[in-house]
Amino acid sequence: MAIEKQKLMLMLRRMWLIRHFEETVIKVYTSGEFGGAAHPYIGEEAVAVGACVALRDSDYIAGNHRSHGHPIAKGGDVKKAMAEIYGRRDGYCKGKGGSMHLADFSIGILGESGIVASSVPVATGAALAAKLQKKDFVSAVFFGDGASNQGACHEAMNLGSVWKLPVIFICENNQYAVTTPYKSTVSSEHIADRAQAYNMPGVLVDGQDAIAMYEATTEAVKRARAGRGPTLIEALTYRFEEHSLGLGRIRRSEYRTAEEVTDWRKRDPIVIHEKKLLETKTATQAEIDAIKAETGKEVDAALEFARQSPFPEAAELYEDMWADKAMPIP
Amino acid sequence: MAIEKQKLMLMLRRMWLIRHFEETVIKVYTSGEFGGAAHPYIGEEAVAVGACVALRDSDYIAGNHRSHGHPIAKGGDVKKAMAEIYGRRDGYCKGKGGSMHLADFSIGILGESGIVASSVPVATGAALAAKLQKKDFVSAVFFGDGASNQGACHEAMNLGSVWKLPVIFICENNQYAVTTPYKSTVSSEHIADRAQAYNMPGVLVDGQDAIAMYEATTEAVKRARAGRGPTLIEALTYRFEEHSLGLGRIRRSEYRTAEEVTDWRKRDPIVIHEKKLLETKTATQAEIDAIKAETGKEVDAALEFARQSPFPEAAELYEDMWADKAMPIP
Amino acid sequence: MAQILFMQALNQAIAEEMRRDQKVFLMGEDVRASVYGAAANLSKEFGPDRVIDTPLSENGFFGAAIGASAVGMRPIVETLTSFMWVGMDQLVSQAAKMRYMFGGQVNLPVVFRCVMYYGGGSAAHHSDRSYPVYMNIGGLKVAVPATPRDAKGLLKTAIRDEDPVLFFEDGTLLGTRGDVPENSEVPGGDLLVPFGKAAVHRQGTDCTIVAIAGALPHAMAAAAELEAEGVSVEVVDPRTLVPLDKTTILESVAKTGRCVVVDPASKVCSAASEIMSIVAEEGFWSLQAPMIKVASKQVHVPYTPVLEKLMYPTKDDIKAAIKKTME
Amino acid sequence: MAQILFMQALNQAIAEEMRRDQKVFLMGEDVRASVYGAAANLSKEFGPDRVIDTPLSENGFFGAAIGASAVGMRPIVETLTSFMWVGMDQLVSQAAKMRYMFGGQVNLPVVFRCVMYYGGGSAAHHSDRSYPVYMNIGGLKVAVPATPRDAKGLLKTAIRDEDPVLFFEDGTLLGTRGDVPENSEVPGGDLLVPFGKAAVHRQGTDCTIVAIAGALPHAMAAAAELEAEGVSVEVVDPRTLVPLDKTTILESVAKTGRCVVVDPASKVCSAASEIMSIVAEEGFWSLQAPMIKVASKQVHVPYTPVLEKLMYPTKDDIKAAIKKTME
Ligand SMILES: Cc1ncc(C[n+]2csc(CCOP(=O)(O)OP(=O)(O)O)c2C)c(N)n1
Ligand SMILES: Cc1ncc(C[n+]2csc(CCOP(=O)(O)OP(=O)(O)O)c2C)c(N)n1
Ligand SMILES: [Mg+2]
Ligand SMILES: [Mg+2]
Repeated sequence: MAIEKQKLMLMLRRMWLIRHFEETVIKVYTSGEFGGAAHPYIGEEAVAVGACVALRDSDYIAGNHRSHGHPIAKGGDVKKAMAEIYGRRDGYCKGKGGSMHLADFSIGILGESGIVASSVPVATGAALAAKLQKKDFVSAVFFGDGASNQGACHEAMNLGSVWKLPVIFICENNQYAVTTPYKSTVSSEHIADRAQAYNMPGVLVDGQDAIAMYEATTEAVKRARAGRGPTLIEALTYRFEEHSLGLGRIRRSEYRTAEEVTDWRKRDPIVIHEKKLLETKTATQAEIDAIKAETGKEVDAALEFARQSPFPEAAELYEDMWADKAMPIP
Repeated sequence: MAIEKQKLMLMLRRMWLIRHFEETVIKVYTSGEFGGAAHPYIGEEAVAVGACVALRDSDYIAGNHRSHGHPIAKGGDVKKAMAEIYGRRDGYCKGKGGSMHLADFSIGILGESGIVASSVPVATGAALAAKLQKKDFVSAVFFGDGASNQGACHEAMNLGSVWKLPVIFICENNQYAVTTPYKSTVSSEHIADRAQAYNMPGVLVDGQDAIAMYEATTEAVKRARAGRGPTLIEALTYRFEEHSLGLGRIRRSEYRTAEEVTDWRKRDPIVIHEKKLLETKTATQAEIDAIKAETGKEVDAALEFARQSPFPEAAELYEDMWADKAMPIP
Repeated sequence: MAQILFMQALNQAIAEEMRRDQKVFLMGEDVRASVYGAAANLSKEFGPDRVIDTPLSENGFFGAAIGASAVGMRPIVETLTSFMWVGMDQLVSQAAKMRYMFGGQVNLPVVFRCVMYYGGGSAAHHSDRSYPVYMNIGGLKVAVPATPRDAKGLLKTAIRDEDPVLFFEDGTLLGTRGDVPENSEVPGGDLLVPFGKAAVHRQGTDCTIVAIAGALPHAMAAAAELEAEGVSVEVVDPRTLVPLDKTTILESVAKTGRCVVVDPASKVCSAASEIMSIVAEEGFWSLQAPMIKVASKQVHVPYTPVLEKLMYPTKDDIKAAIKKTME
Repeated sequence: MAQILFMQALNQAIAEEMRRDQKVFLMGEDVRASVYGAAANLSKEFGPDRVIDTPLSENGFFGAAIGASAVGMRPIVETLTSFMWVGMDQLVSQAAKMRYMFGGQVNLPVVFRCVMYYGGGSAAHHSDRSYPVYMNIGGLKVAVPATPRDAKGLLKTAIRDEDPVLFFEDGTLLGTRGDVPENSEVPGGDLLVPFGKAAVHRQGTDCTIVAIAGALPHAMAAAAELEAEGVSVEVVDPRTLVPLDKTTILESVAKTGRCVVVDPASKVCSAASEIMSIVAEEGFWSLQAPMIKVASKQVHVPYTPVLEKLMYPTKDDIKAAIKKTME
């Protein structure tokens, strides 16, 4: 598949945006500027980016608790994302959602969900709407290897298949759910194998390779838009960081070896993508450096924006519960 | 597999018990002796009977809303079952459970469950106990084609497999969930195909053939007792009657054709089994007739017993909520 | 004005709204065949794309309805109250929370029609009356119509609402008959009953009964009999529990000084508990006697009719409670 | 007597009961690594057969625990309160209902340890305080310990109980420290705190505070400050909500004539609502002023600390409420 340069560069840009964003979050988190949980996406950038670059703005995505990568990959605004994590009024959710609940309905980001697998049926419902409205948008949903064991996944995949919905199930198999290896919780060899149970294609993809993700997703999108139903994509990937910021206890538990982490770090998705760009002479080192630098500045600006943004006023506690403005809050 | 005569005759006996029982329930239901729902098992007798005769008394079963066949197949007492449906104090649950909630913990019947698929995790838990207690009992659970779409099934099958539990999943595919054909709700060709997704054997069995069910279950039991984990058995069967007594509305909806019903009725599991007994000269017509007559009398006696049994006293409303007798009922 | 069944009122509301707005559709188990009744003839009129039979996957298809509502559709989901436990995560984590947690970015115009069968020997797994649970959660509107007129008018309102609505259909009322005006007889040409406005079905001066859903006919019967005994009872039907019209309740208690709350739900943390806590806090000085809660017994629903009939509030329970407050 | 953390008290209770009874085992997500803390060192001591990591399948493994308990095991399940929605059907349809619906044939000695994280920026999906929901359902005992001593003693009681218990562990208390007697110091050699017996943490004559779980420290602080202002406050901690020790609450109100109920749960149909409805009905003649409910705001939990801190009952809210009742 020949991919335009513009798309290949967009992948690099968005991967760098995510990388800088996450590194910044880690840095400022450790300095105590905000609390709660935050689940870094570092190491997995190619999955969301490869997939989302294969989508249109009018397509939908939904995600999970590991939640910064998906919206940025879909073209989300890092300023609003950072401000949200800072709990500020200019954040995506006016400070009400925080790290695990970024959303931007204006560009099809239906929202990240903290309850594991809970957004999978919701994304399937967006695809149902496409079918009922006779529109050709698709809906893609990101979830983990751990999530694949939830009933919600099974039900949604079955629904998607029997109704032939334009939904793409993207399982980010980063090998662990917190400290638990997927080998001890997923009974099939590969999660992609489960696709057979729903009579849909199941595709195993190198999740460190943005282009591979792009290609697999493009296939799935074609299928979906043609009314031929869903696809399950399993992206083999790895989180380079710990499960979540602020959970020191996990770090102390020896659920994965230093070697394993080192080995996977050698397969950095950004390094892999840059190498390809250079090898195929798609881009020069200077172009690549420029993207890295620009995105770095963009994230710096986002941090500045977040820090400057005001906190919500007390009265806002009672806003946004109801569409119906007349609703009393007891 | 050579099966002892005693077992083959036991199968016939229990199938006839169920048949008489259900016919009696239909007859007395229509006369208005009790209310609520009752889901006849007629046509599907070979499934539960073939499976349960392959089990020991110390093994466990759990079932669903189509609920009279499973306990009788496991050796349950038709007197107590009938009295329960009559809402009497001598019923299995002292009248508190009724048709959908027969149970006899003394012989491993963990209970029928009205919420579709809800007993599948529970039965899996009994198998977990076997493993933890290092005992060799197995646990079998009956559920429908409709139920197979529930997340509870997915989760339980996955658990059973990753923990290598002695649990047997028996899907009674009677082609419909109420009025909805399984072809329009189950995305795989066969439900047994889903077993692959859980790395367990998936066996498609003629559910009208008690011996076939017995053999498939015996294999599964061997596997389970040997610590090699679960099996999914899909029994192809058909309910000869409507979904539930008292739902005239269903009868009026044309979800299945008269021909289809007639064709399936030609494959009556009792007729099939009797024919085999005669053909193989395992039993004489006289022996068969005797079983039919005896079981008929047993059910007549059960009906008499049920009708004679007293209703519970008002104070019993407050009993059985808590093991803890000191618990106040507010 | 026509006398129609509660069930027909539901059917009319759905059909009218589906005719009015292409975005409205119905989904649930066996809705095409209308096993439950309220969807009768809809699949004939609207076709299988707008009357959708679902697999047995409450969590999955509740979520699908929520997702569809988030991107512009207006789903009506039919289910039994007892099956909501299976789909609970989608109801709570998504329907109830999405809007707030995303800072108001999304409206979720989805209606869950939750049938409450009870009183007919359906036993513990099929007889839940769990609306109090959803009152605690927040983010879900809760309707509990008690008359055919309100069933129709509130359901039409629910379907047009931009927030998720749980619409509880009391099985003991489905076969009741009542006056429902033709649309041509009502201002605006459409029978729309507003949320958050209680109905005073009967005026009185000695005691207020707040009666929820299926408790209403019993309350009305009790009030009628007590009138003959010289006790003047006011009967208030909240009609929706979220939002709750506490003003009407407090005003009634201010007038009568006494209050009995009747709730077919289980007693503990019931809607009755909530209403009594409000009156105890905000209407305390009006009270001339203790309020009394008449609710279902705090046990599961037994199958046998001899026990089940002791479960739920009856006319006699209500009369006894009122007499006690009048002592 | 040792001063230990609430979290350590939980850990001790589990370890002691696992030592005492081979049938007791622990299961949940990442319990071997003890990501949450209360299971620290248990997998080392008891091995992977008795400390079981589960797949992410709350409905599945809740059900597995229930099934195991039905045939002779005594499982302890660790989960977060917010994940219970996913496993709700097993909690309600099986754990709560099985015994009654099967006519008392089966005991279900299973404990669900339900951690309630809130107040730390976890946002709407991770901050539920949903015990009132389970109070309505019936068939589930509900414990809400507020001190390390009660955490240990109630958890040990829960593990020995033959009924299913939901044991809510308030995240705001996990890091609090308190006196917990050594087993050798207590009669019987085992610290067992009974269910259904409230603790009166502070005697007073002017007003009763009923404080639930994490509300207790705020109530105690408010009471201490009010004492300096000449107001004598009695603080009652129900410790378990099912069963609820209404006698102690009613006796306290009979003495003080005033009552403020403080509940970290959402306000509507809260435990506070239930308690107030009981006092309103059974303690009405003791009341000299309206009761006041101090509970969480009826919105979802916002992420940003500036809003989240306005959500839950504070010492100042409690003081203000008491002053108002004293007017
Ligand atoms: C229903 C539910 N159960 C448990 C959790 C706690 N939890 C949060 S993330 C996580 C692991 C998820 O693993 P996976 O799906 O593989 O995603 P990953 O974190 O590896 O990206 C767990 C157990 C949760 N948020 N929701
Ligand atoms: C969770 C749940 N959803 C819906 C129902 C209503 N219901 C009862 S039986 C049934 C069909 C079940 O079909 P299947 O599992 O194939 O069993 P069958 O009745 O065919 O034996 C339905 C929808 C229920 N009892 N529980
Ligand atoms: Mg993972
Ligand atoms: Mg079926």
